[in-house]
Order: sequence, then structure tokens, then C-alpha cells
Amino acid sequence: MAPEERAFQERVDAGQKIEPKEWMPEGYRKTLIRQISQHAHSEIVGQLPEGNWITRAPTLERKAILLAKVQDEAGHGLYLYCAAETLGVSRDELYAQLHSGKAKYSSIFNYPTLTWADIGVIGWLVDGAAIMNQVPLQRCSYGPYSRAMIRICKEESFHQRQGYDILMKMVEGTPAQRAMVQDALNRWWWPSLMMFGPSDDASVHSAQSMAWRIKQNSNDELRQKFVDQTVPQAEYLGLTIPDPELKWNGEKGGYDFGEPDWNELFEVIAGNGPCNSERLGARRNAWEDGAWFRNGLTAYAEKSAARGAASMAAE
Amino acid sequence: MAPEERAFQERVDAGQKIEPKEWMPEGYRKTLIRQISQHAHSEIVGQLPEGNWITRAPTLERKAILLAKVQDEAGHGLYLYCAAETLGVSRDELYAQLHSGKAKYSSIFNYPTLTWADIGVIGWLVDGAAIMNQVPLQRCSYGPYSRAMIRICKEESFHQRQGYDILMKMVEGTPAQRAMVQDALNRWWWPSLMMFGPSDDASVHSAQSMAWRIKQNSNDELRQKFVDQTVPQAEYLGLTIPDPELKWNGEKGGYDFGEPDWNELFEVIAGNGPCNSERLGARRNAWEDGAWFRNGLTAYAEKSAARGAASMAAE
Amino acid sequence: RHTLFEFLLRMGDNTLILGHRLSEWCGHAPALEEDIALANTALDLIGQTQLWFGLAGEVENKGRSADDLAYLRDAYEFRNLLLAERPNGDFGKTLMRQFLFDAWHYLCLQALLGSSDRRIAAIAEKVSKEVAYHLERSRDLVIRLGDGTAESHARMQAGLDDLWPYTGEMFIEEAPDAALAAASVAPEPSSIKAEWHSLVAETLSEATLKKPADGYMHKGGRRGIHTEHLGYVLAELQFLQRAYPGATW
Amino acid sequence: RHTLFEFLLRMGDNTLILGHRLSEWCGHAPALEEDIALANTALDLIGQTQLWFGLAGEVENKGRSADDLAYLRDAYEFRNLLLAERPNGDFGKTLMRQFLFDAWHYLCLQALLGSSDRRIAAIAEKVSKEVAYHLERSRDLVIRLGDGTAESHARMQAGLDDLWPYTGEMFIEEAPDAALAAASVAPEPSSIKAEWHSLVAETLSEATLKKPADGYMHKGGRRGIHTEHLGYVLAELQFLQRAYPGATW
Repeated sequence: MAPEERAFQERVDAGQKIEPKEWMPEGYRKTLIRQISQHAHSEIVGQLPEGNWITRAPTLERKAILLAKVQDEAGHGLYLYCAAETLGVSRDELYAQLHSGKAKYSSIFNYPTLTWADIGVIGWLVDGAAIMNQVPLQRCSYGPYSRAMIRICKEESFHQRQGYDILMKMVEGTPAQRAMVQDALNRWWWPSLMMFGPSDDASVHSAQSMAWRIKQNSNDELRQKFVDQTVPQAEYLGLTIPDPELKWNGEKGGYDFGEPDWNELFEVIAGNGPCNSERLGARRNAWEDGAWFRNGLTAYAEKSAARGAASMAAE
Repeated sequence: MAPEERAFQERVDAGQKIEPKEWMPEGYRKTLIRQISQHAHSEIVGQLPEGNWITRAPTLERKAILLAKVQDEAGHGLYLYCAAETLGVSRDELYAQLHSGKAKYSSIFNYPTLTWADIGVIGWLVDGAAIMNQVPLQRCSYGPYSRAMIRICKEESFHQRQGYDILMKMVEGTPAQRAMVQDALNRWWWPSLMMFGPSDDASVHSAQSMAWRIKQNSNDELRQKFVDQTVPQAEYLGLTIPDPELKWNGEKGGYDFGEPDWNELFEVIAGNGPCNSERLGARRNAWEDGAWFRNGLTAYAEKSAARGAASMAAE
Repeated sequence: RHTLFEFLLRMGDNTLILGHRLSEWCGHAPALEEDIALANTALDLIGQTQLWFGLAGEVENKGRSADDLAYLRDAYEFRNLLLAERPNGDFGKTLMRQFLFDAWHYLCLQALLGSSDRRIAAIAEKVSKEVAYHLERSRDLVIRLGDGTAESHARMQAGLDDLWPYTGEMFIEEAPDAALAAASVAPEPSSIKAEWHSLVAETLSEATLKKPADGYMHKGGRRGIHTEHLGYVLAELQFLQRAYPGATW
Repeated sequence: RHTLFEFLLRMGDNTLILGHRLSEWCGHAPALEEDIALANTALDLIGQTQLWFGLAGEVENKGRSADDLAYLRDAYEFRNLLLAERPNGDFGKTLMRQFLFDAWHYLCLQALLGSSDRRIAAIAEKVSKEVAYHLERSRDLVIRLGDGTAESHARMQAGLDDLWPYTGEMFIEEAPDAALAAASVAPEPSSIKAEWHSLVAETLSEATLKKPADGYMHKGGRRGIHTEHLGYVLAELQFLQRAYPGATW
């Protein structure tokens, strides 16, 4: 290990933050860019499934809350792209990677939102799983990422409570509403568990990421924690987790649960999910259809700068 | 008057039909082309306001009836374009005139259909007025037009009954439904009266058209007949005609009624109606977006013909 | 009985939703003849919906009318193929969707002619002539446009590529299918797969179009798991019945 | 009282329907900053809707909540300007619609700050800061895009030309207006016309856009006579409340 790499690792081990201008191993930079941009893309694509219900939100209050939430997500995207930019990659480059299919986003957003209950379940499970993943990242070794995460986590936990609140209201409602909630849980449960990634034995990159403090817990660890936290909440809502193998294991102090269909996860990652082509298509169209808008603003900025320079010269 | 023109007029006066290959005055041909194509365009554009409610028809039966009606209208357009073609003008030329704004269509279709009651009222009043205009045209001097009209009138009177039936059901229904019907009548009454054209003193072309038996009754005559027929129907439905001047005139054996706002009619004809730009825009888009389709079929037909010729030659 | 009811819903939901999609074209088709043909096909499909739902209501025996079934169920209660709810896209895509569906619909009805349930056989008898005509028409247009200009070819191919992943669902066995097949009420979905493929392959070849590889296939429609599009279709379709509950029209 | 109720509906219907249109953009805007800004504007407008409808329900005094007014009225009961229900079109048209509306909205709220009805003045006070910001933003973008590239200029001009015939309605007197003005509750619509025109003219000139001639103007929104678009908006917006009557969410 080169001396600067050793010094770097020592600082990481001591829990110090690495800042943009400082030396870092190329692999660290690359891993961070990949992880942060994937996270940013997820926030952006994540607008779509929830946006699908804004115009149909059942009350003005719910509509306002959902608008605020989606706005927060776009804001998270913005922080994260900024954090990635500190590593020397532009937002436009990252978009290009997303649009070409080279960069990934969370597979969970390739599932459709079919009823209003899905909005509740996304808040509860998807944001819940996201928080579980993100809380340790607040202590991540890269300063800008860590600080973005602190801001994001605060808002996410707010979103999770709002999602749970939607479900509380619905399970107290009519039988049709309760059925919608159970149906939504049935559809989102396994995809949510898969948000933690493949099981540890199948996971790549993990050891090095842990050493760099980009990752702090194993996938299976976080998944277990998520299940343990979620099952009692489901019980409180009077819902059935769609997993016949689920049961309390007193010995380990947690739940045993079934194996997700990893095949499905790999298929969805490979582009074969219910909404992959629509989500990516929507983002591509938004980008392409908006080219004139971005070019217009750039042209105006250049004209203004030229006018400013001309009037300075004239003075 | 030239001898052939005199012979022509004598045949017309004797109630004989003029057929496509026969000699006719240029003005007769032109007037017919204008009138028939305007009528054809009206059928085509007329699909749009009613089509607006097909996807939202309140029962499967009503949806089927409305689909059948709109299909009939497109069919009427087809007969009429064919009748116009016998006068030496192609359908594509007529479309070009429509799309450029040179040819007109009935102004009534520049009003929006805002509730389901509008579908009933269009059947009752708009088809009713159309029939009133068209019945005499069954005896028109030009053979193909006259025959098209015979076919069309039969279907239109069916449509009118269906429209009236929609309203019957609605006025027997809830207060909201009754209110919708009255509201629709309020909006469509005056535009329907204007379907007969300006009052006789302001109407151009009329005298010559009458002599040629292209037109058989004056605008005001038909309007009066329409009012006399419609008022009792409105009463039967329990509706109020939105005309404070309307009252029975025993002396003339018909109703007196107020003057429509001719200014509005001329404005709408000039392009300034609620839906002019949307209706014409929809038709233009349909035509432009469909160019590839029509070109594809033509190319295939040419290829097939060439293949046929090649295989004939090879034999 | 519930199995039979589910089967009838599937049939009626397919025709209702596809009929809805077709009627969205009203007045916007690329040629007058197409406006007429589309309205005519939609009209047939809505008529068929009335037959299937009429029988479904009878079988269910809870007093639900055909209109109740059409207008008062939410998306998760619909059993149509996802293909039927795909957005229209351009006219080429609409025609391709129609052809892919018609081919299946026709073969399905042919099989239903021999249903052990006479009421089903009678409906199949009644509507199979209509559907044979739909197929004849959509097949012919697919061929002509596929083998037309470069642009018409490209559009038909794009429509085909886009819709192909929605065709696999036609042949998947769902829970009720085995029981229906055992009772000779309806064929197993997979039983018409080979014939469908050969009919489609032959047509595409004549159309000079490339049959896509069988990759990932969407599914779920017949279990009530739809795409995000169906909710919007129903919001529009059902508006009046939902907004004025109990009113007669 | 009915006059006052109608006035409050107008205000709330404008913000509800325009908020709906803006939220249709969610996730589809041309830049991330625009996604955020649009969601933010929509959020403000929905919040304002709650205030106006809350007061409207109070004034009506028949127990209708803000949600009842938003979700359980049909199109002919809506009192919004036709401008608010115009379809989004491209992003330039959406921005132009926003600017034309914001300019009116801002001036209207400024006048309402002096309403003799304290509750109205209080709402105006509360929301006019939000709306001042909307106007600042939409005005700025109209200028930058009008004076941007040839394409952005052309798009903004097309949006303007298309929407201009929907601006005349803002200043037309309808039945309730005289009474409202007489009681100093709300300004006569025509009273802000000159200021609106000068604000708009100045902005368009800076944007190098050509102000259209004042020709035919659409009207009817404030009397409940809408365009064909509103029915579709409501079918979507109201679906859940209509499909599950009486449910709480």
C-alpha cells in the first residue's frame, strides 16, 4: 500500500471525514460516484411511481403531503448530484449514464403503483428500507455524502410516518380500503426486502466498501433489522405479511423469513421489470423534450454576460 | 340563356334528376360542390363533439348506440364525398380545403359537449335541425346528392329519436340530471336555430339555388318549422326554451320567437367560436399524423400491382 | 361457479377495455375508412362485453347487471390482458395491438365453440364471425403497412417490438384454468399457443416484419395486477356512474 | 352570501385546477430544478385551495368541507378561469400559462388585501407572498426563454398566441361582481385590467415576444361553462372520492 493510501486508510479508520479536495484512491472515488449517482437517480426516477397518484390523491391534504414528498425527493436528488459533482463528475454526465442504461437506479421503482394504498406502502416499506440503508451512511467517510445523508434521513423518516399514516386511515376504513392495503403489501413486500441487495454471500464490492466506510453493514444484517422492525407494524395494522415462512425466532431475537426470489431481482435489474421501459422512457423523454428549454436558458445567460461585458467596456 | 342551359333548366323544372356525366352549368356544379363538401365536412368534424363522450358514456348500451351513431356519421361523410367526387373533385382536394380553412363546416360543431345531456340534445336539436334541412334535399335535382340524402335522412331520424330518448331518461331521473338537460338546452338552443343560416333577407345564393332545386325552402321557413316542431317536445320533457319572446301565435299557426344573435354566428363562422381551433386542429393533426399510413398503403398497392404484372409477364 | 364467473369477467374485461382504447381514436384516424372501421370494431367489442357480463352477472347470481360489472369495479377487480390496456400510441401500434389480440381472440373463440357450457358456446358462436372479420382486417393492414414504405415498416416494427412482451400472458395458466379445462368449459390457455404463434409468424413474415425473440413477458392482468394505465381508463370510463350513483341513463 | 360563496369558489377552483395541471408534470420537467419548482408551486396552490374552500364551506354553512367542494362537484359547478384548465402543452406553454395567470393572481390578491371581509383579506395576506414569488419566477423564465434561442423564442411565442384568447375572461364582469365590488369585498374584475396589461406588456417586451392583438376572447368559466378538458381533469382528480363514497383517507 502506498504511503498516501495508508494515510488515507488511517484517517478513515479514525472516523475522520474525507473532503473533496483531498487525496483519495481512485477506486474509492469510483465506488462513491457509482453509489451516490445510483442513489440520486433513484430519487429522480422515484418521483414517477408516486407522481402517478398526485392528480388522484383522495383529499386535498393528502395531495399536498404527496406533492411535498415528491418535491423533497427531487431535492434529495439535487443534494446527491451535488455530492457526486464534488468527485469530479457533472450532472449531465450522470444523466447520460442513466439514460443510456449504464447507470442503475433502485429496482423498486420499476414496480407500478396501482392503488392509493401503494402510496402508503411505499412510504412505509420503501422509505423504511431506504432509511435502514441510509442511516449508517450518515457516518460515511466521505464528507459531502455524509452531510447529504444527514439531511435526507431526517426528511425520509418524516415520509415514512406519512406513509404509515395513510395506511392507518385505510385499515380503519371500509373493507375495500383494508383489502387495498393488504393487496399493496402483498405486492411490495418482497421487492422491499430486495432493496437491501443480494444476500451477503452473493454480494460483490462489499468488503472493500466496508473498509472504506462507504458501507457499514452487510445486506443481510440490514434486511434482518428491517423485517424485525416492520413485522410488528404490520401486525398493528392488522395485515398479513405474505411469507408463510415468517416466524419469531426467540433464540436469535429476530424473525426468520423466507428467501426472496432473487431471480426476479436480477431480471428487474437487467431491465425486465413491469415498468423498466416506461420509467426510463419517461426520463429520457423528459430530458430530450426539455433540450430546447435548457439551451434557451444557456443562450440567455450567454447573451446577458455579453451584454454585461459590453456595458462594462462602454463605461 | 344558351340552349343547353335552357334544356337543363327545363329538366330541372320537370323534376328530373341530373346525373354526373350530363351537361350542367358551371355555377350549378360549383354550388353543389360547395354545399355537398360543406355537408361532408360537417359529418366528419361532427364526430369530434360526440366522440368526446364515447369513452364516458354512462352505460354499455348508450356507449354502443353512440359508437354506432358516430360510425354512421363517418359513413355519411363517405357517401357525400363520393357524391362530390362525381362532380370532378377528389376527396383529398376537399380535405385540403377543409384543413386550410377555405371550406367550412357547420358552425354548430364549434360548440363544446360539456355533459352527457349534450349528447342527447345534439341528437334531438342538432340532428333535428339537420333533418329539417335535409329532407327537402332528398328531392334535390342532382341525382347522386339526392340519393345520398335519402339514405342519410333515414339514419338521421333514427339518431334524433335516440337523442330524445337520452333526454327522456334523464328528465325522469334525479334533479341533477334534469338540471343537466336544461343547461344543455340553454347552451344549444340558439346555435341550433342558427343552423338554418341567416334570415332570408341576409342570405346570399338562395334564389339561384332554389331555381336549380338545390335548395327548396328558405332559411326562415325551415327555422319556423323547426321551432314549431321542437317546442311541444321541449314541453313534453318539462324543459324551458331559453327565449323569453317565445309564444304561440294562433294567427300564423306557429310560434313567434326571438332573433338569434347573428353576430355570434358570423363570429363562429369567422373562426371565433369556443372550439374552432381545437376541432380544425384535431382534423389537421389526424391528417398529418396519418400521412405515413396512407403512403404505406399506396406503396403496398403499387408493389402488389408491380408483382402482379411481373408474374403475368413471367407466365 | 366462482371460477366460471372469473372466466367470463376475463372475456368481458378484454373486450370492454380494448373497445375503450379503440374508441379513443374517434374522429382522429388517418383515413375516414379507418374511423369507420375502428368505430365498428369498438362497437362489436362493446356488444360482446354486454354478452359476457350479462352471463357473468347471471352466473354470479348476486343481482349485478352487465353495467354494474363494467362501471362499478376498480382496477384490481379487472381481469383483462395487459395488452388490451396498452395506450394507443400511433395508429400503427394500435393496429398491431389489434392484430395480436384478434389472433388470440379468434383462436380462443374457436375453442369456445365446443365449450361444455352451452351459454358460452352460444356467445362464441354469435361473436366469432365478428372477430373473424376483425382478424381478417387487422392482419391485412399489418401486412400492407409492414410491406409498405420504409416509414410504415419501421412504425409497425416498433409497435410490434413494444407490444411483444405483452403477448406471453395470453398463454399462462392461472389458478382457475385447470378446473375450467377439466370441465371442458374453456381451453387451457397454453393449448392455443402454437396455433397463435404460427398464425402470427406467417403474417409477420408476409409483412416483412421481424418476429421478436421471446424474452421477458409481462403478466398479472388476469390476476388483477395491471399496469398504471388501467386506473386512468376506468376513471374516465366510470365517471358518470361513479359521480351519480344509482341514476338511470 | 351566495355571491360571496361563488367568489370563494372561483378563487379555489382556479388554484385547484391549475395546481392539478402543474402536478401532471411531476417527474417529467426539463430540469430537476423545474421539477422542484413546479411541485412547489402546485403545493402552494393546493394549500390556497384549502383556505378558499374552507372559507367557502363556512360561508355556505351547509356542512360542506373543503374536500367536498373539491371532490364532489361536477364540471358545470366549477368557476375557474378557462385559462387554468388549458392542457399543459410543452413546457413553454405551461410556463406562459403560469405567467399570464400569476400576473392576474398577484394583482387580484393585492386588491383583496383591502377586502372589507377580514377573512378574505387574511387569506390574501397569507398567500400573496407565495404568489409574488410565483410571478417573479414565471416572469423571469418567460423573459429568459423568450430572449433565448430561436427555438425557445418560437415556442414561447406559440404558447402565448395560443393562450392569449383565454386572458380576456379575467376582466369580464359577471353577475356577482357588481355586488361584491359595491360591498368592497372584491375588486371589479375590470379594475386590474390596465395594470395586468402593462405588467404583461413590459415583460413580453423584455422577452422580445410579440403581444397578440386583442381579438376573440373565450369566456364562460366563471359561469360554469367550461372547455371539454375540465371533465377529464375532474374524472381523474375525483376518482377515489367518487368510487368510494364516504370513505375517509
